[in-house]
Amino acid sequence: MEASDTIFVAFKKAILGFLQGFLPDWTVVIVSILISITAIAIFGPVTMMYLTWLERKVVGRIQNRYGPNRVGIFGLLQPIADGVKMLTKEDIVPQAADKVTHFLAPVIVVIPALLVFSVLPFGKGMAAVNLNVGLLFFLAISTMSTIAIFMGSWGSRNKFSLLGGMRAVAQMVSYEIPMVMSVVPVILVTGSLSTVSIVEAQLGGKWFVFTPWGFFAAIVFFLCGVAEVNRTPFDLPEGESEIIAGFHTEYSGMKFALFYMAEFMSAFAISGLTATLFFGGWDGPFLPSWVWFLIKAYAMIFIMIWFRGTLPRLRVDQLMGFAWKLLLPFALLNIFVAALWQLLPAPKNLIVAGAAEAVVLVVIFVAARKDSPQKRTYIFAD
Amino acid sequence: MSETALHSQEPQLLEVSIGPQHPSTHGVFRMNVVLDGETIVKLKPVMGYLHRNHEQLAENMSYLASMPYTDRLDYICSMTNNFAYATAVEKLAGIDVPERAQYIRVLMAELTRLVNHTLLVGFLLNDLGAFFTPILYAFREREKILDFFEATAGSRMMCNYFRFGGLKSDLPAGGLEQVKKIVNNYSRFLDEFERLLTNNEILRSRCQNVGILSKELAVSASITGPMLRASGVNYDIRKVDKYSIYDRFEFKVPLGKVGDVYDRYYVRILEMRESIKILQQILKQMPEKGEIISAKGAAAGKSPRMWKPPAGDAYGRIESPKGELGFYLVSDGTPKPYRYHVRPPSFINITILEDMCLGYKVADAIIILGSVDIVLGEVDR
Amino acid sequence: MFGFGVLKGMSVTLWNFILSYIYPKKGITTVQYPEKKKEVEERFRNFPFLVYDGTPDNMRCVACDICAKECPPKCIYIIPEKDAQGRIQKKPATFDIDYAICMNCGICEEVCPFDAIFMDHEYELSEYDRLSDLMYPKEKLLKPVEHFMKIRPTDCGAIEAQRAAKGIKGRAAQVQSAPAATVKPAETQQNPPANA
Amino acid sequence: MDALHILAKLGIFAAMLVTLTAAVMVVTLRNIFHCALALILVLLGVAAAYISLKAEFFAVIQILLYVGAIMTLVIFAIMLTSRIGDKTILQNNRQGLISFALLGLFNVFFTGAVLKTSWNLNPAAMAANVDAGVLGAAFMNEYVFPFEIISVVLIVALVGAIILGRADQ
Repeated sequence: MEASDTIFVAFKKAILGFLQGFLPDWTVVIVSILISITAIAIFGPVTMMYLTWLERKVVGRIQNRYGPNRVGIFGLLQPIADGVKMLTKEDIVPQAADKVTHFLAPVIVVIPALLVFSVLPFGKGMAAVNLNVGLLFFLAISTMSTIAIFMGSWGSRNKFSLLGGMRAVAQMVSYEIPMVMSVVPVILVTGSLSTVSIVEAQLGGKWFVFTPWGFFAAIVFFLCGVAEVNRTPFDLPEGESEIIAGFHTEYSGMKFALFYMAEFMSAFAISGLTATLFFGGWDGPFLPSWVWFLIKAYAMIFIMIWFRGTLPRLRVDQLMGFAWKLLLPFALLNIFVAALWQLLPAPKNLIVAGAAEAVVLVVIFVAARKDSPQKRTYIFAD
Repeated sequence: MSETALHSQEPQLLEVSIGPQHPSTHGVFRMNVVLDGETIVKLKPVMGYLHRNHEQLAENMSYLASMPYTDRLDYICSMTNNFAYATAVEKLAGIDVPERAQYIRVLMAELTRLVNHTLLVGFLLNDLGAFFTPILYAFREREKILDFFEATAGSRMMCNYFRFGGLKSDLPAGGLEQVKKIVNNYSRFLDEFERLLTNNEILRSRCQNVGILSKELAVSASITGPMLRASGVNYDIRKVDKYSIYDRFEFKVPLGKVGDVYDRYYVRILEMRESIKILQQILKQMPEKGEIISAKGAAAGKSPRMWKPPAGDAYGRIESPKGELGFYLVSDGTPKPYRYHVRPPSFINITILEDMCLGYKVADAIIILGSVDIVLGEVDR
Repeated sequence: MFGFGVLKGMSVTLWNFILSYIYPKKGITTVQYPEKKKEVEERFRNFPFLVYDGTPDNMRCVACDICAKECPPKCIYIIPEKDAQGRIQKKPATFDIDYAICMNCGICEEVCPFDAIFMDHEYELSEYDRLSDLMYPKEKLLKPVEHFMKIRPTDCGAIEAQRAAKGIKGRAAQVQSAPAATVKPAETQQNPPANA
Repeated sequence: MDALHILAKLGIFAAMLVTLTAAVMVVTLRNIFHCALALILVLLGVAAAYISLKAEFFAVIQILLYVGAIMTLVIFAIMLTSRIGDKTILQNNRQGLISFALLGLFNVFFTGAVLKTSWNLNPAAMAANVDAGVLGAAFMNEYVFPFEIISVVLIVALVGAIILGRADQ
């Protein structure tokens, strides 16, 4: 088990050892950085391609049909076919568009999506960079995609993308705060911002999701993550049925593929982070560590795709109301419960935290009852 | 950044044209919308992109020749279009319809109502953003009914099955068993559909109190069909006219209270359950044997070009799934109708789209249009 | 309360997802088209075809032009054959149906007094050029009675029984039994053939 | 190892160069939206400077607050002022000469002050106390009073914003 667990780390050490022989040592440091970068640069787009495939398969199966199965055995070559199609598609730039912003937007939208992978602990000792502010780094970089999306919508000078852009910025800004607030209990308990130490705090099955505050913090964080990534039921910025394709209406060919890639890579990153923060990252009994991380991340992705196959879309003001009136107060109250949990000794804290959490839930439900939709009655005349 | 920030002193009004090239306008239909931020200030529906000159064509052809064209009016429920046209011509020429043909006609009309309402709910959820799942469940059930239509009439959607005074042909050999199977597990499908949709909080919050249509406006704008009944007006032509043999079946007419998008959605689900009740009664009461077309009807069908109905005019109407579908025919004794006019429920229901959409958001306008249930073939004729 | 309706909805989709794996017959509705084809119902009507008994030249059609006149979109074009002396024969020289215009409504089949034209089941007819390729001449339209019997057994059986009862033999038998000039086949009394 | 240092130095100089050019672009570009983007680049450059001084926490806070929140609202403001986004306004005017003179004067004083003060730079001490935990503790212990005042000021600003926003409901 030990060997397979750190197979990649050993592989990297082997390369470095081999290079040690005839390269000056400062180049070896650069090579080791380069190896991690190439690993991420390959892992990112490949996950994106096979996430599109997985999404079409799962949504297909939800809708009683097969999903792509013509290209390759189970349609496994479909993402490659899509990639080639995207490359060969004509890249139309609207005549009235602001050329610079229109061109820069897809480029800048991919950078945060890739940067964010550097902080995720894929396995034991396999986090590309062990920043001691890793979690904050993740949250900060993911806000940059807001600006890129807005550049895309502003640059293409199209009314629908303008609407999409406005919605995207409003949504991202208002879901950033509950997301950060829902992460605070995790930092409070582990005492450090680094994702690697967060995972170490959960080793041995003591995952945060089993604690009363952790379960609800995970839900809030996941919902905010789905909103951050613009996926159903929060996919207003590209509401197909309302504003055609929102901010990427005027993009075609490879530029559209970049937007698409950024969306899927950040979806994987958010699921990876949820797994790290609440589901114990790469901690798991038998399988090697990185396999556990992938299982958990793909479980989260399955839930996101499941959302996409079922739920309709929220309206703009309901979206805001949901974030400000429900998620944010809930996350704040959750911090107190986590503090309570952290303060008391082991057996008592579960009971007290559980009770506190129940009180919090009741308070939130009662407060939200007013504007939550009521049941309807119908009369049967003849 | 709440909505109010967008109302700067001189509101920056955005003129947007939604459609005809738009993913959710149910065909080629355009809405010129003036937006203040996301709220709708003015909305002008633009139609006519699918105008095929149906009425002028019908005035240059024999009566039977325009029967296949009525399939293409509201291409989702072709059987009810034939039914309305056949009723109108029978009223014009005084042709009677035998017993078994009446039963099969009502059977086909109620099956088309199921198809239309299931599709409507599916398309409404599509506009709401549910990524094709409800619509594909709706298609899965619709296929079974369309297979039955293909077995009896010969084509899935363009049935051309009704003739003046009866039907083109009788049910095929295994026809009744196929209908029994469809009717028996349709209510199970409806329960699954309701479990997926009705109490869904997102659907509820998106559809409740959106696009409210008051009773007075509905009546004054001569709205008919489920839209009218969702606003609480008890007007169903099957009960008012008691045409064909609808008086032999006992079924209820569901009425809404508020008249918003949610009521229009749920009234249609309840109507589907009533249709299933009617279908079950038909299966019990239908006579085994019986001629399929009356003597006068057969004579009319022998050589349609020569058949001359007596001069005069007639207005035949039925309760199609979208509302009151009527055909007004004026005959001057020649084989070609002198005047042929269709009263399309979709066209009349869409006229008040602006009154329902004012003050709501762009996303609401799309689902209000979806809840009105228009089919452009019928709107533009 | 809040959230439970959504969860109930999601349980439906999850059930469909699992159903499609454990019980594909009910869970999957797709028919893999090119490999497996969904067999059409017996009364399915696609574009019309002309019927002949035995050899293609003794086709049932007598060029009476009723179907051409009755056809709503007017997609049938018939020119009757002329013999040496220029007299009209009871056979079409050219019989074109423009499949691009035909909407397979089946009216020609109903009004044809000579049971000569019926609706086919063939639906894979895509062509490259809409104008010339879809204009089917007589040769491409002619199909034997056996084909009609194969695709629509009950209808064909009923019609054959009717024809046998009325003693209408195929054209071949008619030609030998009566002089070619003025053949009065039994079935045309009720309406005189109003050929152009 | 010094090769690595040279490379690091080169990287820092490049980052600073980009920041400076972006700063100049902020004031010289014609399209105001492009100026906002250049400003974002400047702020990212400042974050790069923090990183080069091994203060990762500040760099991340800089990105999270400035680039993520403040610049987004600046862009929102640009977009909402009617029709300003796509107009290209000429940035320069005739007072170029006088401003250069004043600028020169200010620079003389500024570089003089910088050179005179003795910065007691010993990297060991600096790297030690920049960890987030230490900062948190400092907020809660020595500097708890200013911390509370700032939070009161922020609350007042928040309430003010809501009242202003709701004013024309």
